[in-house]
Amino acid sequence: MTNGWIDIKNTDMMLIMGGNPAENHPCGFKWAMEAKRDRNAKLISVDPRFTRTSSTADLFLQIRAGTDIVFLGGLIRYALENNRIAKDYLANYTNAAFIIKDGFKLPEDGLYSGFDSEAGKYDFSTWNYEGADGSDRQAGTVRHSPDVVPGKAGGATPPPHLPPNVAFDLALQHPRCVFQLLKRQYSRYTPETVERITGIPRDQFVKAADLFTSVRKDGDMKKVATIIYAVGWTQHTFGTQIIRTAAMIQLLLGNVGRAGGGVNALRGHSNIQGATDMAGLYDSLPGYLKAPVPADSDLDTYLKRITPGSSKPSPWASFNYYSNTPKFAVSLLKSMYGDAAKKENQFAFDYLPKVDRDYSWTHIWDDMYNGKVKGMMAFGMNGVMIGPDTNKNINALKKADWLVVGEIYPDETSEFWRAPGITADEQKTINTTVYRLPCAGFAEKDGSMTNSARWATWKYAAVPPPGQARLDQDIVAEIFLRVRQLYKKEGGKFPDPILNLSWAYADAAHPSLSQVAMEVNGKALADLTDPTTGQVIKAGQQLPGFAWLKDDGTTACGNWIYSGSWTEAGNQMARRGNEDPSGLGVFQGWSWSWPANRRVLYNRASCDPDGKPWDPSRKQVWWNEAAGKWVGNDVPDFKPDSAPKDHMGPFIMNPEGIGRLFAPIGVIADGPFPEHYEPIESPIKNPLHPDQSNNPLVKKFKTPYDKFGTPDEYSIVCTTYRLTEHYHYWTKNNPMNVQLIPEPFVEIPVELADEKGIRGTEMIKVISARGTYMAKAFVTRRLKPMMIDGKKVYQIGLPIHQGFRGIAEDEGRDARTPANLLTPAVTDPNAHTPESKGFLVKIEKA
Amino acid sequence: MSQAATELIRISGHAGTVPGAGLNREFQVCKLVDTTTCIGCKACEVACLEWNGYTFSETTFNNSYQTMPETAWNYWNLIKFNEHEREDGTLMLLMRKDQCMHCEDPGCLAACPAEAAIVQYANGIVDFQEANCIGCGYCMTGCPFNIPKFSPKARKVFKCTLCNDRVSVGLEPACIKACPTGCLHFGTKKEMKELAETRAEQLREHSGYREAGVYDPPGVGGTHVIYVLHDAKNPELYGGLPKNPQVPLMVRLWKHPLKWIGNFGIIFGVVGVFIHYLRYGPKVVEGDEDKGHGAKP
Amino acid sequence: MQESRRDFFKAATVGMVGATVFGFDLKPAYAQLKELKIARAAETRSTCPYCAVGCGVLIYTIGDRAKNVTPQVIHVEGDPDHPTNRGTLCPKGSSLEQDMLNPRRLTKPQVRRPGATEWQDISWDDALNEIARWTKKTRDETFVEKDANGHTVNRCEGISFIGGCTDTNEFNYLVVKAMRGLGLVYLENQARV
Amino acid sequence: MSREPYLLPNGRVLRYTFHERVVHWLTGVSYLYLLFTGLAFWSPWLFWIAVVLGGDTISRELHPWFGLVFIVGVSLMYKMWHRQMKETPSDKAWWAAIGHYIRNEDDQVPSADRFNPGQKLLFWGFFWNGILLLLSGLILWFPQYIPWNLRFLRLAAVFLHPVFALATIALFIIHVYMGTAMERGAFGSVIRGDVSRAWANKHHHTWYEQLLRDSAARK
Repeated sequence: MTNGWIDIKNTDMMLIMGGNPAENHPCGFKWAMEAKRDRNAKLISVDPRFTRTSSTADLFLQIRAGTDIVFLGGLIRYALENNRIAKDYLANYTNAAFIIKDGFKLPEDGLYSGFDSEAGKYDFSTWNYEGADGSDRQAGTVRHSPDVVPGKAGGATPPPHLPPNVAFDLALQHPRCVFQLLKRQYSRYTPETVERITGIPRDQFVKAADLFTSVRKDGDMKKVATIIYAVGWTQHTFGTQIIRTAAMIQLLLGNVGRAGGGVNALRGHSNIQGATDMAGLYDSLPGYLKAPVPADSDLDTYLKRITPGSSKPSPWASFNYYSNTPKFAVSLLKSMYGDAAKKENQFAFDYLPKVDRDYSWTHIWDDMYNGKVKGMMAFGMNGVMIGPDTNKNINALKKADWLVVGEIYPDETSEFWRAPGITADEQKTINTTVYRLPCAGFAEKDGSMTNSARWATWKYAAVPPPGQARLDQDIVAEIFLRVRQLYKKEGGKFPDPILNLSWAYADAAHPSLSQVAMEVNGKALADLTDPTTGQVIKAGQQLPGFAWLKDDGTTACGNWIYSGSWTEAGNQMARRGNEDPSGLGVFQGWSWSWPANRRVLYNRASCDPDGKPWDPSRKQVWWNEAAGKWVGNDVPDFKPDSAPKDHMGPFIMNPEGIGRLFAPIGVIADGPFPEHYEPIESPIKNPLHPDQSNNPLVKKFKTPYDKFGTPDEYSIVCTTYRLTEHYHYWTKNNPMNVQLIPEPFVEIPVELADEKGIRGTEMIKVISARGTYMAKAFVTRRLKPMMIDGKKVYQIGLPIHQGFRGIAEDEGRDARTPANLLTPAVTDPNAHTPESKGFLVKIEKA
Repeated sequence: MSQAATELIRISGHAGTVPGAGLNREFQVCKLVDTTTCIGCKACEVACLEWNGYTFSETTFNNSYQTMPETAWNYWNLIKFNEHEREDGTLMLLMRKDQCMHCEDPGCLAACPAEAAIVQYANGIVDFQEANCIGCGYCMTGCPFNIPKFSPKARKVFKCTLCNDRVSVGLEPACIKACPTGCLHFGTKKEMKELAETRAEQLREHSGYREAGVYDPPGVGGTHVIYVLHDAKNPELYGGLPKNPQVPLMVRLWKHPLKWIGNFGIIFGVVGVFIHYLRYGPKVVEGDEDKGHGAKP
Repeated sequence: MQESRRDFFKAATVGMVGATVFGFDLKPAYAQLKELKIARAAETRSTCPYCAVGCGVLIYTIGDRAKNVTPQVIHVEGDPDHPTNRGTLCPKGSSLEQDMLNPRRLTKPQVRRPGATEWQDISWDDALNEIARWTKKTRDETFVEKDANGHTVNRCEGISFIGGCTDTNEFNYLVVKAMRGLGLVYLENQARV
Repeated sequence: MSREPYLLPNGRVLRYTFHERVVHWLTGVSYLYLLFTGLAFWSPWLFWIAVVLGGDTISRELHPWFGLVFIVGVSLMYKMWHRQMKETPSDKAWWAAIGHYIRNEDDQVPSADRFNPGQKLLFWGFFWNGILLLLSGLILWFPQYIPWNLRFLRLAAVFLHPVFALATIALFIIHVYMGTAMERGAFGSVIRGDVSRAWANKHHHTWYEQLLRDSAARK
C-alpha cells in the first residue's frame, strides 16, 4: 500500500477491483466503511462475482476475469476525454511532458516496437526518453538497468540507459510526449470495446467512469480517490500491468501521495510484506536490492549496474534516492559476512550466489520435475496446495531426494506421497525422504511482522510450543550450524560463505529475534560523524536510520529500509503511542513503518508545486518557508530542505523524480503502457488484436502436466478466491472456521445450473485441462452470464481452502481435491506470479 | 436480600413484587446492528462461540454462506443471508446478525413458568438463568424471534446473554468488540437510537435507500438490539425478521385472562362444593349399616 | 480496578434466599452472573498471523505469569489500543484460540523413509543431522562455481527453500542469510504466489 | 360383568372389581401428580409445589411421563367402561331432574344404571380431555421439534393445554366431592370394592335390579 489501512477513511471515492477486502481484510475494510459513514464516500466494486464487498458498494459491475486492463484503460480514456485530470500534478509530478524517442511504436497490433519473436522478448532501446541535448546517445555514467529479469544480463548488448537530460513539453502537445502517446494508446479503449471484452454494459461502465472521475470534476483538486486491489490483479499473465494501469489513473487524477488516495495493494498474509522486504525471493536481496547476475564480475560492476543516475528535464531537480544503493549493498554484505567482508575482497561479493535465469516459484517445480532440484525445505509453506497445478507439484516431489517440511499442522505437502489417488503400491515406489518438523505457532514466537501498510509491529510470545515442537528460527539455525560443522570437518564445494557467514548471536543455536532485529536495523562498525550536525555514533551503537549507512564497510545493516526500527532508543517496532493529532490516522508513535517511519509514501505529492496542500483539510506535509524545510503530520517523503522552487520531483525513488505514466527501458518488461492481453486460457481471441491474443512474453512449460484448454471444449471462465471464513489452507484445521464453512463449494450462476440440471448442494466436477476438482454446487444469482464479444459466457468461482488434510477432509466429508489442481503454471513476466484467475473449465454432475 | 437483587426489573414465574422494579436509574444498554455496513464476515459468530466456550457442532453446506439454518442452543449469534434482487435488477446480498433481541417486553419471560429462569435487568438485558430453568420450552414459544433453543443434553434452554458477564464489568459484548466494520455498536439505548436514526437518514439522503429506517419494534415494547435496514418496510427480507413482532396472543391469553378465569373457577368450584355440603349434606342411604367388610371379588 | 470489578461480581450473585420448607429451598437465586473468565488471566500482546491488516490481538493465558504455572490459552480478543483494528477481529482472528489449543498440532518430528507408507518418529537430533547431511550432499553435487561464460556464480542449484508469509521479519532475514550463505538460488516465498 | 358374582355372599354388592379399582387409582394418582405439578407451572404462587414434589426440573421431566401413565389409565377405563358409559334414552330424564339430584331429593330422580349420567359425563369428560391433553401435551413436551413455521401449534398448545386441564379440574372437584363427602359409601367402593345393598339400591337402582335378576337367573 502506498498509504495505509486507516488512511482509507480519508478518501472520497473507492475503486475496489481485483480484491475483496470485506471478506479477506475485514478489519482493514472498516476504514472503507468509515469513509462511507463519515464522508459519504462512494464505493465502486468491480469483480467477476458479487462479493460481500460488492454488497456494501454504491455501484457493482461484474467483469470477466482477466479483462481489468480494458476497464482501467477505458477509465483513462474517459478521464482524458472529459478532462477529469489533475493538470498541474500531471505536468509537474509525472512524465506526461517527457518526450519519447522516435521509433517507439504503440501496440496497435499487439506488439510494441522492438519485439524479437525468436527470443520472445523486447529490445528496449526505443522505450526511452529523448535526450534534450543528444546525451542519450552516449552510454555514459547514467545507468538504470531493466534487469529485473536477470537472464538477459549475460547477453552481449549493454542495457539501455535513461538520458540525464530529458526533452519535454510542458504544454503536453508534442506528438511524442508521454501524454499524447497515452491518449493515443487508450483511444482504442472505448466504452464499446470495454463492453465487448469485459462484458460490462457500456452504460454501466460510463456510470462507473463518471462516478470515479467525478473527484476531478471541473479541475477541483480537493477530493481524493483510492484504488484498492489484491491478488485478483496480480494473479494474471499481465498482473503487473493491471496494477500499473491503476497507478497511471491515480497519477492522471493526482491521487498518489495524498491522504485517502494512492494505489493500495492488500496483501494476503500477515507478513507477506516483510517476507518480500527481507527478500525471501530469488531475484532480490533485502531492501529490494537486485540480486547479482553472472555479468556482475565484481562488486563495482554490480553496484554500477544497480545504481541509477538521475534523468530529468534540466530545469528540474531529482533526489534519486537510489543513488545511495552502494551504501545499502555494502552494509548488507557486512551484515551477512561480518569480518570476512573486507574492502580487499570486495566485501565478500563473490560469496553471493549469482542468478542467471528465472528461479521463481513455478520454475522450482518444473526444475524439480526435470530432476534438477533434488532437495527442498518448506517452512510454513504448503507448496503442493498453493499451486498452480497441484498434480505437477506432487509429481515433482516424487522425483526429489528429500523434503523437509516445517509446519504446525499435518499438511498436504508433507503428505504428497499419499495424496488421494496414490496407492500403497505406488507409495512404495516413491523414494523421497520426508522430514516433518513440528514448528511453533504465532503465539509461541516473538518478533516483528510488517503489515500491508508497511507497519512493522513487534509481538510477544504468550505460550511455549506444544510437545516437542520448536521455534522455527531454532530449527533453521540448527540446520545451518550442523551443515557448517560438516563443512568444517569434511570440507566440500566452496565452503567459504558457509564458514564465514556471520552468526554472532548470543546463543547460536537459539538466535534471539531481538538480536536479529538489531542486526537488521544495522549498527556502526566505527565511530561515525555527521558532517553537517556533528552528531557522533560510536562504534557498536545502533544506527538511527539509513541516512547513516556507508559504503566503506564502517556500517553493517541487514536491510536498509528497516534501518531505524531498532535504534539506541530501543525497539521502535514495539511502540504503542496511539495519539493521532492530525486526525488523519497517521499514528506516528505506533510501531514503526518503513521507510523512516513514513506512513504515506510520496507524500510530497499531496502538495501543489508551491508546497501547499491540495486540500487544506487533509494536511499531511507542507513546505515551511520560514524554517526552510518540509514539515507536517507525517514524515515528509522527500529531501527535507528542497524548496519548491527547486522543482524536485516528489517520487524520489525514481531517477526522474516523477511518477511514470510511461515505464521506460523495460522496467516493466511487457510494455511501457499496459495493453490488454487475454488470459492464457480465454473464451475469445483478443478483439484488439486477434493475432496477438496473449501477452507475447509469456512462456509455457513443457511437462505433460502443462496442458491448456481451448474454448470449444472448456467454455466456462473460472476464478479462484478466498472466503472470509477461512485463511488459506490453515483454518481447515480449526473447528470454529470449519463450522462456518464446512465443505468446499463451487459458485455457479443460476442460468448455468438450469442448463446443466444442477441443483444447489449437488456434487459437481469442475474439469480443466489439468485436473478435476469436486465440490458441491452453490447455485447463486451473484454470478450472471455475460455477453463477451457476442458470445454468452459463464463465469464460475471456487474457494481454495480445502485440500486432503484437515478436519472435514480427515472425516471424509469432502472430495479431498485441492482447487489448484485446475490452475495453469503460467506466470506474469515481471512478477512471476502464476495466473490463478481466469482459466477455462467445464462442469458436469458428479 | 442483597442490594444487587434490585437490578432486576422482571422475573419469570415470580409471585409478588419484583425487587428492582421502579427503583433503578441505571441506563439501558443497547446493541445497534447496522445491516447496511454488515459484510457477513461472521466474526460476531466466532467471537460469541469463543467467549461462551460452547462445543462445536457439525454443519453442512446449504447453498448459502449461512452457517446453519437458525441459531442453536450453543450458537447464539448467526448471520442470515439473503440474495435479494431488486426491481431494477440490481442484486443485494442482505446480511443480518440474528440473535436475542432483548425485548423490553420479553415474550420468553412472559411465557416462562419457572421462577427466575428468565430475568430482566434494569439495564434491559434479558438473561436466562439455566440453574432455574426447568426445560419446559415455553420461552421458545413465547419468543416472536425464534431465539431460545433447547439443549437435549442439558435439557435446558439457552440464548444470548448479551454477554452480561462482560457488560457487568464494563466491557462490551464479545460480538460488538469483534465486529470489523463497526456495523455493530454498543451503548445506551438512547444513544444507539440516535445513531441509528442518523445513519438511516444518511442512507435515505446519500445512498438512495429511500425506505431506510430503524427497526425497534413497538410490539414488544422496543428492543435492546435495534437494526438499521436499507428497507425498513420489508424486514422479512432480512432472514425473516418479523414485521410486527408481538408477545403471542396465546401466551397473553394464557398468562392473563385464562389464569384469572381458571383461578376463579377452581376457587369457585371448591367453595361451591363446600357450600353444597353445608346446605344439603351428604346423600345418606337409609338403613345402610356399612360395616366395611372387605370384598373378595 | 480489577479487584473492585470482582467484588461487584460477587455482589452480583443476585438473590434472595427464601423460606426453607421441608428442607427445600423454595426460592431460587434470582440471577447468577458468570464470572468474567479473563478477570485475572495474563495478557500478552501479539499480532494476528493471518492477513496483512496486522491486527493487534491480546492473548489471555491461565495464571498470572507466576512461576509455577504452565500457561495455556483461554481466550483471544482484539487489542483495543491498536490503531488499525481498534479491538476488532475477523472470524479468523476471533478463532485464534482454537488455533493454539488445537489437538491437530504437530508435536514431534517424523520421517517418511523412501518407499514407506507411514510416518515414523525420529529424534530431533537424528532428524537435524540427517537433514544437514542431505543438504551438504546435494549442495556438493549441484554446486556451480563458474557458468558457461566463465563468470563466477557460486550457486547451489539442487536445493530450494520455500517460505511462508506468516513468519516474522527476523525469521525471514535469518532464512535469507543462511540460505544465500549456502548458495541457494531457488529461494522463494508465498509472496510470489 | 354378568358372569361375575356381584352379589357377594356376605350380603354386600361388589361395586368395582379389583381390576377396576387398580385402573381407577392408576389414573387417579397419575392425575393427582399431573394436577399438582400442572398447578405449579400454572401459577407462580403455586410453583413451590413443584419444588416440594422433588424439584422443578424433575417435575417438568416427569409431568409428561405421568401424562402417559394417565393416558394409559384412561385408555384402560375406556376399554372397561365405554359400553356402560353409553348414553341411554333414560339419561335425558335424569338430567332433567338434576336439580333434585343436587338437592338430595333422590326419590324424585330417575333410577340409574351402574353409572348414572353424571358419572358418564365425568367419564367422557376425562376421556376426551385426556386425548386433547395428550395431543397438546406432546407438543409442549417436544417444542424443539415443532418447526418455526408450525409455531401456531405450539402457541395453541400453550393456551389449550390448561383449558383442557381446567375442564378436568372442574370434573375432578365434583368427582372428589361426591366420591368422598357427598356420597357416603362411594369412596369405600373404590377402595374395598363393595357397597351395601341399600346403597346399590338407592344410587344405582336399575343396576341393582339387574343384578338381582341375573342372580336369580343363574340359580
